[in-house]
Amino acid sequence: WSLEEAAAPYKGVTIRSIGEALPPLEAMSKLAPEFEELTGIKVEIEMYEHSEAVNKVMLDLNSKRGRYDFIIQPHRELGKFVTNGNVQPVDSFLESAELRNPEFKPEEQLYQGLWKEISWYEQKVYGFPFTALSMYMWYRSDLLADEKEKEGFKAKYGYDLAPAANWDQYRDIAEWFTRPDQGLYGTALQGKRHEALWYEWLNFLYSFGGDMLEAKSGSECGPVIVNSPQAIAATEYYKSLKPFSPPDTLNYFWDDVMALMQQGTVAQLIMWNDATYAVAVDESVSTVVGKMGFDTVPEGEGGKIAQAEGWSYLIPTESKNKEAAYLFIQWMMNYDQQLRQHLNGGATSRPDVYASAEVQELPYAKASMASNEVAKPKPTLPQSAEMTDILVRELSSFLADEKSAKEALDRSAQEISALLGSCAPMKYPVE
Amino acid sequence: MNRTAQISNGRFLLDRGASLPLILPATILVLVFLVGPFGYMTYTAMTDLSYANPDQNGAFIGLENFRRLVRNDPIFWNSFWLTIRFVLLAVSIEFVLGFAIAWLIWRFIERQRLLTTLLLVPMMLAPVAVGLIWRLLLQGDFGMVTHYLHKSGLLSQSSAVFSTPTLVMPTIIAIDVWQWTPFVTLIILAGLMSLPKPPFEAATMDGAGPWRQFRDILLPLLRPIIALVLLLRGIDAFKEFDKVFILTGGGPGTVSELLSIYAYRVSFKNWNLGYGAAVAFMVYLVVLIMCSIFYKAVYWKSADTGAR
Amino acid sequence: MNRSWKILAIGVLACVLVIALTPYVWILLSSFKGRLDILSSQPTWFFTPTLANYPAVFIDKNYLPLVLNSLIISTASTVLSICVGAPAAYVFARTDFAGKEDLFFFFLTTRMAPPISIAVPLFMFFTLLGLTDTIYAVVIAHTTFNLSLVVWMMRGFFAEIPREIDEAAMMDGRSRLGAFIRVIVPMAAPGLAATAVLCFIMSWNEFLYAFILVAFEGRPLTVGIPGLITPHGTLWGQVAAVAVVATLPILLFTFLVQKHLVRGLTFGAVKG
Amino acid sequence: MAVSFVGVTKRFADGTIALDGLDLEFELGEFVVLLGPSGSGKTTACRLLAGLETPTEGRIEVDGKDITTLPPRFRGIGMVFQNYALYSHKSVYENIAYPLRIRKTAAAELDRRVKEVAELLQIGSYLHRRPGQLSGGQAQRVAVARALVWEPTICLMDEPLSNLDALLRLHMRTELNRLHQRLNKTFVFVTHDQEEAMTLASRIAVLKDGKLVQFDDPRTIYRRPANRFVAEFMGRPAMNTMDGMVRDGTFRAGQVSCKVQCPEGPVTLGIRPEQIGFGQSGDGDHFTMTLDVKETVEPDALLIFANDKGTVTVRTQRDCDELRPGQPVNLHFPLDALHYFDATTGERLR
Amino acid sequence: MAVSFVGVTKRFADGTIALDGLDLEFELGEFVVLLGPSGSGKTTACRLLAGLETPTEGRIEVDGKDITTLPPRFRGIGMVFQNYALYSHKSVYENIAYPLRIRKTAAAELDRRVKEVAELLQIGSYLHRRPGQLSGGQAQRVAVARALVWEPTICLMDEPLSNLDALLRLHMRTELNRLHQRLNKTFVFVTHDQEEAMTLASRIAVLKDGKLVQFDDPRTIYRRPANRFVAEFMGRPAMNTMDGMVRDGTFRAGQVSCKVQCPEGPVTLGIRPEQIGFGQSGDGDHFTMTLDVKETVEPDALLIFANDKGTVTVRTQRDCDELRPGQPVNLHFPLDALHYFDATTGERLR
Ligand SMILES: Nc1ncnc2c1ncn2[C@@H]1O[C@H](COP(=O)(O)OP(=O)(O)OP(=O)(O)O)[C@@H](O)[C@H]1O
Ligand SMILES: Nc1ncnc2c1ncn2[C@@H]1O[C@H](COP(=O)(O)OP(=O)(O)OP(=O)(O)O)[C@@H](O)[C@H]1O
Ligand SMILES: [Mg+2]
Ligand SMILES: [Mg+2]
Repeated sequence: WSLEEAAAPYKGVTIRSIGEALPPLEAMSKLAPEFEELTGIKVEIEMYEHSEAVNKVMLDLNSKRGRYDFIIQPHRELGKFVTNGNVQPVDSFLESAELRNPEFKPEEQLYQGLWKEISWYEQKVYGFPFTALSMYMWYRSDLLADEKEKEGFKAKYGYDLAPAANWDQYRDIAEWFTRPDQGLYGTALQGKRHEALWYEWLNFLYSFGGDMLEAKSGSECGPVIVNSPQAIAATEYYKSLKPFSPPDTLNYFWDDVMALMQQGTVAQLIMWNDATYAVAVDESVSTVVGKMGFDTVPEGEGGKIAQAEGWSYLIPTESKNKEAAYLFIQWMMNYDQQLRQHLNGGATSRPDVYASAEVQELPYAKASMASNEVAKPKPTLPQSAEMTDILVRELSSFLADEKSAKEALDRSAQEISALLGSCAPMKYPVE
Repeated sequence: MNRTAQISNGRFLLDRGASLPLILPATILVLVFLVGPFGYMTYTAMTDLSYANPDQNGAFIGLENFRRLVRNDPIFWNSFWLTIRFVLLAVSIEFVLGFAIAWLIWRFIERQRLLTTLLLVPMMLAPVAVGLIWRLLLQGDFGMVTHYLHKSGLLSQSSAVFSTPTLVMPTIIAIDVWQWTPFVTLIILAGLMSLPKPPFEAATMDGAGPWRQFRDILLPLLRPIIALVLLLRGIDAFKEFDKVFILTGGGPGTVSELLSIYAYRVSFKNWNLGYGAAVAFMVYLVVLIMCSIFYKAVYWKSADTGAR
Repeated sequence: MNRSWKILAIGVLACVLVIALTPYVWILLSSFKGRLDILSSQPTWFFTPTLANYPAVFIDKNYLPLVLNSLIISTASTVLSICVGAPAAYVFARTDFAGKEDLFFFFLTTRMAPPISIAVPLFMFFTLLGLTDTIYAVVIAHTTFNLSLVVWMMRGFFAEIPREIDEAAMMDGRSRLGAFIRVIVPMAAPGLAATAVLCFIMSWNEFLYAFILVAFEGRPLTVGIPGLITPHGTLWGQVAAVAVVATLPILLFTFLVQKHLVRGLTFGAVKG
Repeated sequence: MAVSFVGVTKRFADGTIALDGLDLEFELGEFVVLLGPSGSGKTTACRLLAGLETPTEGRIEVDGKDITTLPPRFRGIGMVFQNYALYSHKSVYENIAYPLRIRKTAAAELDRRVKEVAELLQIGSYLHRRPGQLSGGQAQRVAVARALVWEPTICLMDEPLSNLDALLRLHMRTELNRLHQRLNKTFVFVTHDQEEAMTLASRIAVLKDGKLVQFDDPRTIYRRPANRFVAEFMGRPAMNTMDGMVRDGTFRAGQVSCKVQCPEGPVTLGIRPEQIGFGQSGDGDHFTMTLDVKETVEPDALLIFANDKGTVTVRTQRDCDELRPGQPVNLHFPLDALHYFDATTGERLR
Repeated sequence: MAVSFVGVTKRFADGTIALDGLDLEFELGEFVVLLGPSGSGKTTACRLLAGLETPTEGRIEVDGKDITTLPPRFRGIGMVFQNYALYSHKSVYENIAYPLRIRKTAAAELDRRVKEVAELLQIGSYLHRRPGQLSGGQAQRVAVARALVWEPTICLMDEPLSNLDALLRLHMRTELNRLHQRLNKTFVFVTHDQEEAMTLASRIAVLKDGKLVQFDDPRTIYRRPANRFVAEFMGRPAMNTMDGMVRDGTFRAGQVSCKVQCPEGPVTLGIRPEQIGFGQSGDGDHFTMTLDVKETVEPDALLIFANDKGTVTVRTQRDCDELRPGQPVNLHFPLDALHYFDATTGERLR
């Protein structure tokens, strides 16, 4: 098998793709000409902002125009695509002798948990992870290692200052470093009414042993447990960090906390793995290069756990060049391409890429790998976007002191249950 | 207005044959490209179409969506009243300020070409950019405006505009005023400049002071223009979206969830197209009713007597 | 007395100008700042300027064609909406037929539906016509939603011109259309200028239709701007650079067209 | 070769009837003057002929061809508007040149003709100005120039000289007359000035309330007015009319008594102020009235005599300096100067 | 109690000098008529007095108080605009009532006065209409009504009657005169109609090129014009003027020869057309000219005699039906009807 041979029938075709304008996609568009040279298949990549990319795809798929030959979409959208029959399972390609590169073995080469979470739906495989994202803890290693701080901290809290291993420590550290007069805050919550809030909150929820639905995989429906006692505890804990976050915290999403971190105003927070590069490595935008440490999210009653998210390569059913698209995706999943993409700010799903020497040099490699191991799925049902919307709204209300945590989560549970219908009764009924 | 204009009122310059080809392209364009889709939207509002829910594939359900909207959707009503307040406040402030600025320019500035152009700058920025700019300016930690607000003591050091629920809407209104006052200024200025001189001279001779001239001559002559500005601004304010979406996303909580944001969430986030269409239709209906009342009250009177 | 009023007026206008421009000036400054300067907690008015943002967005991200796209779309739709809308406005200003006011009001109602809900049906419709992903689709869409503006504004300005002027032109040998184009339109220049400015700005700044209807290659600047808001941080410097560049053509256009607006002053009404 | 209004009625949107079944026919090449009180429909008639308005009823024909619905530009008609309607954004020169430009006249020819007509109307020195910078009379002449410059077959002029001073008016009158003769085009002219009407018109059409009252040459209009309205309307000051009774060949109304030649019974007697004689000498047919007001309108004097039945106005060129109000004066109505009208319908008798 | 223009010059932005050092003074309570050729600055003078325009040089005083920069509304002056300037958005009633409304006149009083003045101007039946629905003459009367209704101290009327027919004009003239007497306010009246000027004016100011040429009562203006310009300007048709030589008490110019009483040398002789006699009988002082054109302007006839040195116009009420162009006629210039002007400056001699 060789790529040239496999691609011969598709020489000269142009395949078109769409994704979010992010470094890994930019990296991909730089790699594409190599592929064209090898195969004669031209790849055009459209780069849009996150929601633009999602909406464009929704419109294209639902109008059945077939403009895109493969798409790169966040995995939470998958349910919609699959149930509407918009995307193509890739097992036929994996079984095809002409197309399948025998050296490409996803069932061995990828983080299985992540792959299943990101690209599978109801036991069927629809693609491969474009990025495998997870969140972990960022902290200022220089502050935590500072002798004077250590002394003071020990005197006050009675134990040694170190990266937080559990949530109590996390809060203590946050409190300790909150010094508005010095322009320093213990943490930064992403409290804006925005998906970021939900993503961040999920880390607390999972870690406290809660979940939204009682289900084993993202594509499964199950009883609503979003208002479980664990969830309420997680939510209340989450808000208890608000005093240690800067005053504008209700207006933050990932953008702002990134900026705060880069400016060195925050001691620790929970943040995305693929954003790390811009804080820890890129000196043109960050003042804290070399002063950062990374670790998994602190442990709670639910154990050490991370919420996983990812963008996935998918092939629309209306695509006219599915095979060529598959060949390109397969090529992109190769070690070399993955490595280059990862070094340019991507987040690969291949452990062997993480293991490479270049990647290991990055200060956050270990934390990333650790998080990827414990990534937990979340609903990818067709209605999951609306579930998110409901939760974001209610959580935002709670943060703005309009409601108590219980009220907010009860209301969310009710709405989600109504949304999902009979498959999702409320496990903790509201009177 | 000079008499030339007066005597001709009621005389029809164009008969139907000549009018038709002039008015037809516009009408067709609107009918095909707006009324068509609008009709489709109206139909969608009576279906359960949703791209997100595999069970809802566009079955006709009559007025069910509307029933749910009116009876059973507190968020809609919250957004509704919020939007009404927003429109009334923003548009009236914009109108008063814009009118005053236009009047000052008209009255006192001879060489106003550059000045007017510069005044229009806020309007020239895309709403998306306006949202981003103000987000940067009002950011709690490194926003330039926030910094000076803190420094001047107008805002307590430990708070930020968009994290203080009570400040969110006033700020959004202020930004809207900043952005759209130039629009009012531009149109009113154009109106002022094409005002005829004779009636003002006549009023001067009749003994009317500046204020009476303003009230009795200028305002009535400008009435169609004023109505135009208020209508256009009112309608556009009703649809205000980009800025608020970028600035607050409707939050904190639902403090700034305008109708358009709500509609966006329903249609574009949740892909609940049927219900979203119903929301949109309600928005349309409300705007339509408000405009009709306003139009009948203000515009028709002057348009019909055709004094202009 | 008069003088002091004038000075007061100029003072007030100066304040207004400062308020109107400060954010823009800040953006202008920011477009020459590095990320660290932009995000520094003390507003920096003086800093070492960097030119990096402009090439970063216009060359590296290849946003330059977007400016051109914006220009093409806005110009085409402005021209088209004036060409289609002004004659209709003229009819409204000059004729009376049953249901005229209703039809007139109808034009305004087309503006009332939230674009968010019209957008999807419109997209489907254009797909049917095979027009999606072409520039025609947006131009048509922008023209349609600007029509109400043109029709409404221009009716007022046309009505202000005495009918005798049309009639005189017709007696001089113009057809109705000729009278309209050759005599009335030039006389309505101030209004036309203001209308064109508004149409242009509206179209230039429009986001949703442009986003939905145009292909990636044809997308205008507005559609490009959100691309600078990434989960890895908003690229403020590049946003600022785009905002600055995006305003320049409109600024220029407005300034040029303003000439006609100003002309309104010197001409005065028809002597009669 | 005739222009005719056939039963033309014009009703405006608000119900005002501006023309009411107008029947009027004149030859091409004539100089027709429309005369009538304010609001009698003169302007409306012109606008209908020009095609700027369509009649509610009736039709308009030129040369037997129905042109009721023909667009104005195909009618070859020029028009001077009562309120000028100059193009405010064009210079005087361009205003005048405009009809020629439309007709694609060669540049040199155009320039020549514009300058020629401007000279004729004495506005040659304002050609570069804008209409806003002209005085009333100057603007009016520009409007006339614009209508004349392209020598239309029919030229409608709606009070084109009303803002000119007497001298200029006289001059313009002569020029118009000359032009009319030279071009041999049809002129339709609206005026309030009877002298203008008299000197210019080949025929005068008198309108009243949208109806044609009389259409005749000036002399007939003046000397044999068709009814009391025309009689009173024409002439400055107006003709004296008195309602009275004729018995035994003598007319009596209050102090007035004079010999007449008309049937017995109630009659309205008319006599022009300038034809009343002073009967101071011992002629049989005179009577005495008391002078009420004396007005001097150089070179004439107007003597107004009050009477229980109305007033009698006398116009004379005699030196009346010695006459004082309150003084009795002998008056004499020459038999051949008398007009008789039906007392009820106002129609002329005989 | 006087209104005075002191050396008032008005130069417009484009350099046109509309008024050129105008000095004019009249008493409050006078009825002043401004007369002059088109473009002589009449409208400009009114606008300056009204305060709508500020003089480039000079000042305007009322009662010795300099009002040059006083805003119009404090001047107590009303004005009828040459182009009416009605409020198109108000009904006729409201147009007229507006000055009263500003002065917060009580409703009943206001209504009474509006109706009264409307009746006076015969527009009572249009009160509910919009200005756009009026004919030219009707609109003009509304403009007059609006200026009169609040009885300003000075009322400026810029050709207020130009669009009215003769009958109405006569009527309005009488009413204005009566009003002026009753109210005892100052009227400043611009007109082109000499008859109007003659009957209305207490004094006439004749303007030419922005300068005052003569300011006198009508009779003097007519009978003793200050110079050749006034002489020719006043009178319809214009005064005959001939440049010639006086020698031995006899004036000669071409065929014309007549006895005069003036110094020897070059002289311009003037005589009004109506004062020329027919000297068919054997009187010594007559000469023969050939009839060129005969015009009938009922009730008069105009006889124009051509001459190698110009034309002589004769106006007569005599029946001239038998006269034919080309016929020689004996003319006679009565001695007391002659005017003499300096041949170069045009100033009146004696
Ligand atoms: N647009 C209109 N709507 C209603 N009535 C009108 C309109 N235009 C004119 N009229 C009326 O029609 C009648 C005739 O008007 P027209 O202008 O023909 O009069 P006119 O003879 O020209 O008078 P004038 O000498 O005053 O100009 C008048 O009574 C006038 O009020
Ligand atoms: N705005 C202006 N700019 C320049 N010149 C002007 C302006 N207004 C008037 N004039 C000129 O000033 C002179 C006097 O004008 P004015 O209007 O006073 O004349 P008038 O005596 O009223 O004439 P008419 O009898 O024709 O109305 C004219 O030559 C006119 O062309
Ligand atoms: Mg008329
Ligand atoms: Mg004038």
